[in-house]
Amino acid sequence: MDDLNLQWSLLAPEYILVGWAGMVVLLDLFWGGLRKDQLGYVAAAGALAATLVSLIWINDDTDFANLIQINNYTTLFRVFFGLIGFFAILASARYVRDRLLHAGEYYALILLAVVGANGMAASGELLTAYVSLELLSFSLYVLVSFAKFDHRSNEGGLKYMLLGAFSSAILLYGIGLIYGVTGSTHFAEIGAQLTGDTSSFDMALFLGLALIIAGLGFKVAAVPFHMWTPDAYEGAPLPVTALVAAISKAAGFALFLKLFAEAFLPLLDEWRLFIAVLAAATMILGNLVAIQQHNIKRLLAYSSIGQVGFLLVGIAALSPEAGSALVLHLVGYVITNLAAFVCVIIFYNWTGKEEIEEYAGLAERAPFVALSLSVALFSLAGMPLFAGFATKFILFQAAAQEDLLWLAGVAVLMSFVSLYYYLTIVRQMYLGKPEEETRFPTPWLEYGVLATLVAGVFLVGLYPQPLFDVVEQGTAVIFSGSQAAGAVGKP
Amino acid sequence: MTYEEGIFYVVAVVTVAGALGVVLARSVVHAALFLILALLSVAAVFILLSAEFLAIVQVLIYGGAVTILVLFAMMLTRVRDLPQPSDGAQRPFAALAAGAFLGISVLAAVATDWPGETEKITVVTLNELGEALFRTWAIPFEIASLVLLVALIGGIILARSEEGE
Amino acid sequence: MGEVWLIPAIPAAAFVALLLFGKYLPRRGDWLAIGAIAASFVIFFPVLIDLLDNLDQPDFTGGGRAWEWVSLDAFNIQLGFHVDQLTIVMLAVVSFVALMVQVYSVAYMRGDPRYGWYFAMMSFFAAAMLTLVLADNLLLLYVAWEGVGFGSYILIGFWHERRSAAEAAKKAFITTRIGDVGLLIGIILLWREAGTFDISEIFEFAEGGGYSAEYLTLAVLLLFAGAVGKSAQFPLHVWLPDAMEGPTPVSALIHAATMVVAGIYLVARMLPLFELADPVALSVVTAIGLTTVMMSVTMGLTATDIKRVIAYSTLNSLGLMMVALGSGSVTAAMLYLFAHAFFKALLFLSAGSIIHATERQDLTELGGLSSKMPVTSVVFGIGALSMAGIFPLAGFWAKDEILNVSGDNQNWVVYVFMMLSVFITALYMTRLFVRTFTGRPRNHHAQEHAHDAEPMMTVPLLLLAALTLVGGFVAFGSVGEALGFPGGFGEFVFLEEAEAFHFPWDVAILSTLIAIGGIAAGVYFWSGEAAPARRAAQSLRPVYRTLANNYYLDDAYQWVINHVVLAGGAVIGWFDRNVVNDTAVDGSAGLGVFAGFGMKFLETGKLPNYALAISLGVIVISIVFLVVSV
Amino acid sequence: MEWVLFALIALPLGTTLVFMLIPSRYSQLVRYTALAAAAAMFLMSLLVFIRYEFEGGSGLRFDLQLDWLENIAFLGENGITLHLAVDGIAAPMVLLTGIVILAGVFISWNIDYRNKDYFILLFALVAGVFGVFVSQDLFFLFFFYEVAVLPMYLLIAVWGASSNFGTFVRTKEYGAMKLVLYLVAGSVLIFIAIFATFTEAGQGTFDLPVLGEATYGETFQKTFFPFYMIGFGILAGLWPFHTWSPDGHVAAPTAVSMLHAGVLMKLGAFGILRVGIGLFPEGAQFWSPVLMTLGVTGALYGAVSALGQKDLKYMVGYSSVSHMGFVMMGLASMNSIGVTGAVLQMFAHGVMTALMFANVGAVYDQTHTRDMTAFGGLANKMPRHTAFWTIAGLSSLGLPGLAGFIAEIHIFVGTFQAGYYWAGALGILAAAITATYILRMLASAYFGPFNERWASLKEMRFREQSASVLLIFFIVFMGMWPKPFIDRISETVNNLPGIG
Amino acid sequence: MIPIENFLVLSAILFSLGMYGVLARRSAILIIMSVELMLQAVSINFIAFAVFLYPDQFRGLIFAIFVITIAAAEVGLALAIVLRLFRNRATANVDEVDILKW
Repeated sequence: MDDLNLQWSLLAPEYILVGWAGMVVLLDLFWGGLRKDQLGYVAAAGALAATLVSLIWINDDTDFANLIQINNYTTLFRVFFGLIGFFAILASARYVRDRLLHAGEYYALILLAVVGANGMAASGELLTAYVSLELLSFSLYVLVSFAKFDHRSNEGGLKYMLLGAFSSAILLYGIGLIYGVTGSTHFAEIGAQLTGDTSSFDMALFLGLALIIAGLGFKVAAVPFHMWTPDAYEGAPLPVTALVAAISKAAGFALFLKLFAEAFLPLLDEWRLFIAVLAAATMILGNLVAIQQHNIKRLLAYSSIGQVGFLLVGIAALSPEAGSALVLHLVGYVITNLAAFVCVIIFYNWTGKEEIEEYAGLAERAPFVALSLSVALFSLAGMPLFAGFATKFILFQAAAQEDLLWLAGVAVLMSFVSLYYYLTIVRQMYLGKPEEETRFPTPWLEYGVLATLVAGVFLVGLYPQPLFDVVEQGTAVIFSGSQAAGAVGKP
Repeated sequence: MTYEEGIFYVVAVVTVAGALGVVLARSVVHAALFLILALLSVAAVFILLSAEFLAIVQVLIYGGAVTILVLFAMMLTRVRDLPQPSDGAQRPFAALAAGAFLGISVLAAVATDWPGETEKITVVTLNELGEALFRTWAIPFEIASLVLLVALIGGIILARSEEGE
Repeated sequence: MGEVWLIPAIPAAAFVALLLFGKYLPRRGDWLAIGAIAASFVIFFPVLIDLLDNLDQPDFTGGGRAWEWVSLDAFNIQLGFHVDQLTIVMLAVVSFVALMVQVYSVAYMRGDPRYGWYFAMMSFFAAAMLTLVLADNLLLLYVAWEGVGFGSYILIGFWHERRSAAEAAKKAFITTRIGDVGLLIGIILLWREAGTFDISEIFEFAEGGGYSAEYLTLAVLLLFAGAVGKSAQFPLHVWLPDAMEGPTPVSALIHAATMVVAGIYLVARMLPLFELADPVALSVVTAIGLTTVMMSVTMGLTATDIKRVIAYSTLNSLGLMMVALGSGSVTAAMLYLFAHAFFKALLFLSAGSIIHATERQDLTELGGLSSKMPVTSVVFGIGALSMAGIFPLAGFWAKDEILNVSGDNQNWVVYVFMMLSVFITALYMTRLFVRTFTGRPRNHHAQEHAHDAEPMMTVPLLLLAALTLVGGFVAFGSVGEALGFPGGFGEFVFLEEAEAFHFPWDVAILSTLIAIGGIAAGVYFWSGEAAPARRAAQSLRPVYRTLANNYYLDDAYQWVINHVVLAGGAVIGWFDRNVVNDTAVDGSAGLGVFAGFGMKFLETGKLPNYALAISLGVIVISIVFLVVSV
Repeated sequence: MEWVLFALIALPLGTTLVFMLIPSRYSQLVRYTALAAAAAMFLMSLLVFIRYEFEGGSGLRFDLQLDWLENIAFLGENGITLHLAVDGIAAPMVLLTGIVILAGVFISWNIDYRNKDYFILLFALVAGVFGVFVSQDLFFLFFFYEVAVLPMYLLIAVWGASSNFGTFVRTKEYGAMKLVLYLVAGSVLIFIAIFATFTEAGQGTFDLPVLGEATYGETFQKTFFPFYMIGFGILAGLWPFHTWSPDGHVAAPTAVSMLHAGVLMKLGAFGILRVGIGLFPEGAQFWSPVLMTLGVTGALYGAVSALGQKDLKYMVGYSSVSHMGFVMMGLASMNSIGVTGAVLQMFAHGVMTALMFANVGAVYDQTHTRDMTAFGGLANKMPRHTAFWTIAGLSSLGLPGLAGFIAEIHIFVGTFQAGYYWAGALGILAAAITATYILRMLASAYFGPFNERWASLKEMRFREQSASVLLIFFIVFMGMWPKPFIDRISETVNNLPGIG
Repeated sequence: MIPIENFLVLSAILFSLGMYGVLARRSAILIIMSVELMLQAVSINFIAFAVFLYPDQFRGLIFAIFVITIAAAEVGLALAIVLRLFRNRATANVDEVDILKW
């Protein structure tokens, strides 16, 4: 266990984030003159800096003490999470200034959440992964209940926190069993252990696998482990909802994909069906219940559950193709979702309302926001010109390639269902009569953020090749090992 | 049956008893006390597993910090005034689920033939442990510290009362 | 003379020209239309001569010529023209009558707001009819056929402000269209086996035994359905009496020369196929024809609208022709058609001048016009007598011919009915004449200004009257040779073998006597105050009412339309909206929504339930895992 | 010349951007921009139609291939390319689209409420339509297919009209929602079938010509042809999946109805032909009796329902169902005559139904009712309008010399040749019923004594007339000289697999 | 010596009891305690595996240390949230907090 690579500089982005977090807190403490939204811009700069720094390791492939792997996969997600943090912070600035206390801590927690997410994507080992996961979760627990005096925020936080603890206990128990049967916590080693004959310790192995699926399923909100999602989303302060929707899912799937690709791929044929069924159940429930929602946050929560179902399709059809398709869809989805949430945030900043009826006539009062929201929603529904269509198409095709045509069918059917409730929002905005005719004031910063995201939606929708190239290079590395073991996908 | 086994069974019974107390006691305070019992006996189990260091950690962190914290919380939330019973409506389902899970996990524990030595314990010295902890496992260690930091911040922000409250 | 195609082309060109520039031309371009049809009439002669020169060549097509219109492997439509004896007769009739009618119209339609449009459509109608006659393949024939239908639709509904006119036009088009369904199916059936639409090729194919008997029978009967529609045979005859809503010259054109005889022409043209088909085909033709005859003559007895009576007489004639064809004699049919064209046009046009003069057309308001309109009365009389089949008018010879053939080729029942029809025809034609021209005027101020029409209208009348007088003689071989024909009509137009004109005196005398009897009876019944007629009507009230209501056929059809067709449409519409859409479509959508409604209550908001869900998930997954995988 | 197809898609999309730049208060400027763009599109489509060269059998004309996504995951060389080309089937469809959009812009002239947004959506829709017709890549065909469907929602829901028929009410929201959802539901099936096709072909590309070369198991074809048949069929108004269409028409603004019935429904039939029959000939053979049955049923059913309607738009809507039924018959005949007829019918029906809707709109704008029984003798006030109506009607009832006849005769002949005597006969009967409801409508609404209630009625506006004349020109042109169409279509059809 | 199964069974029992507690208890604080029990079970597992099966790398022990640490943090944070809840709503009973549902 000697000659470990302890080159700390590999962790520069994380150090930057942590340091920046501390700085923000201190700024908040000692520089009273600094406006709370300006504080946000400082924090955003931190996220951006970390993102840029992490670009250093493009096409690098090394590891830190066998725990943290710095390769394209990591870099991809470092950049991804960094940008998520960046946009989330920018989107929150005005909201935090007007509605929340403790701005410094708020931003610091977002930055720390990004650190946790990076850890989840980077770690090649269960302990590190678990700890990072807890770092992310803790930050989110706090952020969700950040509106101290808002009962709903409080309740959401409580449910999220307690269930989170419960599920991480389950996850740990599973990890324990896996450790028990394989004697290792490194993904690669576990994978190697499982390639052989496992019949002697199947019992513990599959119980452990089931528990791990449950634990990760909770983090990414798969049915039936999803129930915290709507409440947490609805309770949380809006920007936090956006953050949770984006980063916890993204990080969850980063880990999910890496773990299953590197460690559990040999057992693919055993667990594929379970994931497939989970995926189906998730997308069905998420989309059908979403029809019934009248609160836009809750609706987006359920729609995100539905999206998790689609993403799980990628896990079920696990193969290098499906992996890259999954990440591609993940990126597209997160961009779109952020765009949608930014619209909701802007509207909330104006009116403090979040019921769908209250969006009536938005097209009159703020055409740009209405248009962007429509774009985002149609993209979520998987309509062409927008990100959703291309990414979904490729993801589901990947599933079909793996003999999961039925699952792809369910997925398509459900994204058709989703179109219905997205259209109801569009109807409100374009057909509803606004209570007053006046235009809303223009928040340039948010509009800038929104424009960028919408541009991203169109870019992914109209020319995904570059992004797809990057993604594929990113995901290639996590399959390299198992390809050596010759256990990729089906024969 | 060897005396070690005897000790084990005693400890195990105490542990389970404590656990039962935690989940069954009508009064929250009793539950808390049972928890302490359970935690201490788990520490004993650790010793039986010849992981003394962990036993110490266990006693310090749990027996000390956690339970104190819990008791403080109970005082602050005046849970004594809470209406009894402290059990929810879905108790039977809970029993069912827990029972089922118990069955599965015990089955898994017993039916699996664990690779390697299942009878003999090899003692791990404290220095090896420290060595590994601060060298090999430095990263999780650091991240864990961040976790604690986050918990700290969260605790402060959420627990402390703002002006006007 | 290879320019046959010019004959339809010129009126067609005139139509286009009138349509585009009509309103800028002097006199709205009526001269253009008349000039065009006149040109066609002129071109007819060289074509005729050409044909006569080449009668001996079997494969002579009269300088026909063909352009490819639509072509797709087996399926191609030629713009091809073909001339033979049959065609020539039709050409003569159509172009001449059309010319007469248009000349007549100049005066009749003067001052009409849509004067130019009228002549445009007249040209179109003529062009379509001429194309129909000349077409050398069935599909072109169908095209022209539909064109004729469209022309009639526009012309009958020419005064579309009149509800009755609009309805009549609609009725005419739809009724004929129903027949056309059969026609088109028949054509396609013939094509499917033969792989061509060319009529002569189809004949060859059929003679080669290409079609099975049943198949051919079905096909020709379907063709016949088309003829039934166009030629207003029972049961599709109902449109024709109403078609009187059009301007009278239009009625003349439609009934005398063109539209209605198209059906006859079609059957005559395709008669070889009928012969080859199962004999039942021809029997059907005869039966339909005879039915039409009997219905029309009886209805003619009671109709009071002068034009309606003539319309019934047309039905009567058409029926006769069908019987002739049913008896397998093209000669008789075409001879009658030839003669009929003249005296029927004559009747209509003179009726037109009566209406023009009195602005009345109901027998109950007319009467005693002979003094005021001598010329008209005379020519009308000639026409009526010809229709009644009195020696030596054209009608006589033609009808005689038909009686002969039906006597030879049909059983006695048919023959008896034919004779009966002769009697009744004479009867109601007499009635018509008597009520219109003799006796005392029943409506004076209607007749104050009544007088013979201006020359522009009378000249055509006189010409037609002359032809009616002499037209029948073409049956004589000598006459034919004098005119340069190989012989009489029968040796010129025939199906298998030329039949020289033979004149069985018995038939002639018998029919003549019967006709005269009819006339006498008519005079007895309707002269003066027509007391006997009224008494007869009294005593036979139910019969009378049945006839007056056209055997209640229109009412029956109307009932069917209202209570079956339209009701069916409404029902289907309702079904589509309430069952297919609101139940099936919206229902399935509702299912999804409802499922969502049910599922959302899983989200109870109670944390323990959530935890329970998680645990159950864990347990289920692990159990299944352990069961399946271990 | 390759650029022209790309331009056909890029121009409308680019125009939408231009619209976005124009401040919405310059509504007149918006209109003229739209007109210019539409005219350009029309000319380009005309160019495509005329400059269609005849050498090279089934070869594609104006072939243009732009890489989009390749050498990635399961996608090989040219995995997904923006592959644009027309063949003899697509060329008339492109022309049709050009015609209808130009006419549509004329008709849309008097839209005042947010006409900028209106034109943005309209042009996005048209871009999608062009895209479908010229795409030679399965992915993009489907891509544009959805692009063409989506704008419908707002177009109908915002600019449409709700109508109350006493016994029942059809709100524009309902019509719009049903239309979009129904069509997207159809595309669900297509989606699935596409996945299956790609996997089965295993060529690593969505390029249609390549997929056409691939071999598919017979059972596979039999399994998945229905997916395409019904999926596309829904958009083609295939009975019994047609109910979105009449309600959609009733709710939609005039120009949208024109595009919708004139062009959009053709996408469905086109899809069945291009994708379904083109890829799965054996499957098509197997299912053709079903398709034939549905087609005939639709033709009769639509005609009879039209007979029962009082509302002009419902009547035209159902007549569209009926005529698309003919198209299905033609496709189901699976021989060159019938299929050619189907394509001809697509063109003919597109033009004449657009004309019908234009006329309905013209009278609705003035009278604000579409109840034919409320009119009477309108011919006196609007002679030209009446003439246009009559021509459209006569064409749809298959009067020789007008477009409808050419198409229908091909279809009937093809049907008979394929041996479906009963179907052919019923089809011809349906055509006769068409005559009935058309003439009934004309008689009750336009002829007969004038109903004084409409004394204030005026002749159609000049723009509406020019739109109608444009459409009529093509109706007559095709009716009189169908050769250019038949040559182009049959050349391609004869080279389709499984077309005997 | 004591076979490993004994420890595993013990941890299984503890874990199941913890699970029961989480599902059955109303008071948030009791739920937290139950979670702690589950985590105890986890640590027992880890340690047992480490010392019995894989003593050479004893990752289990490390894992157990982290589990305990994080568990402690968890308790702290959770209690803070409960406290906040009590301040806002004067209850710590989880089945009384259900404004967020459906």
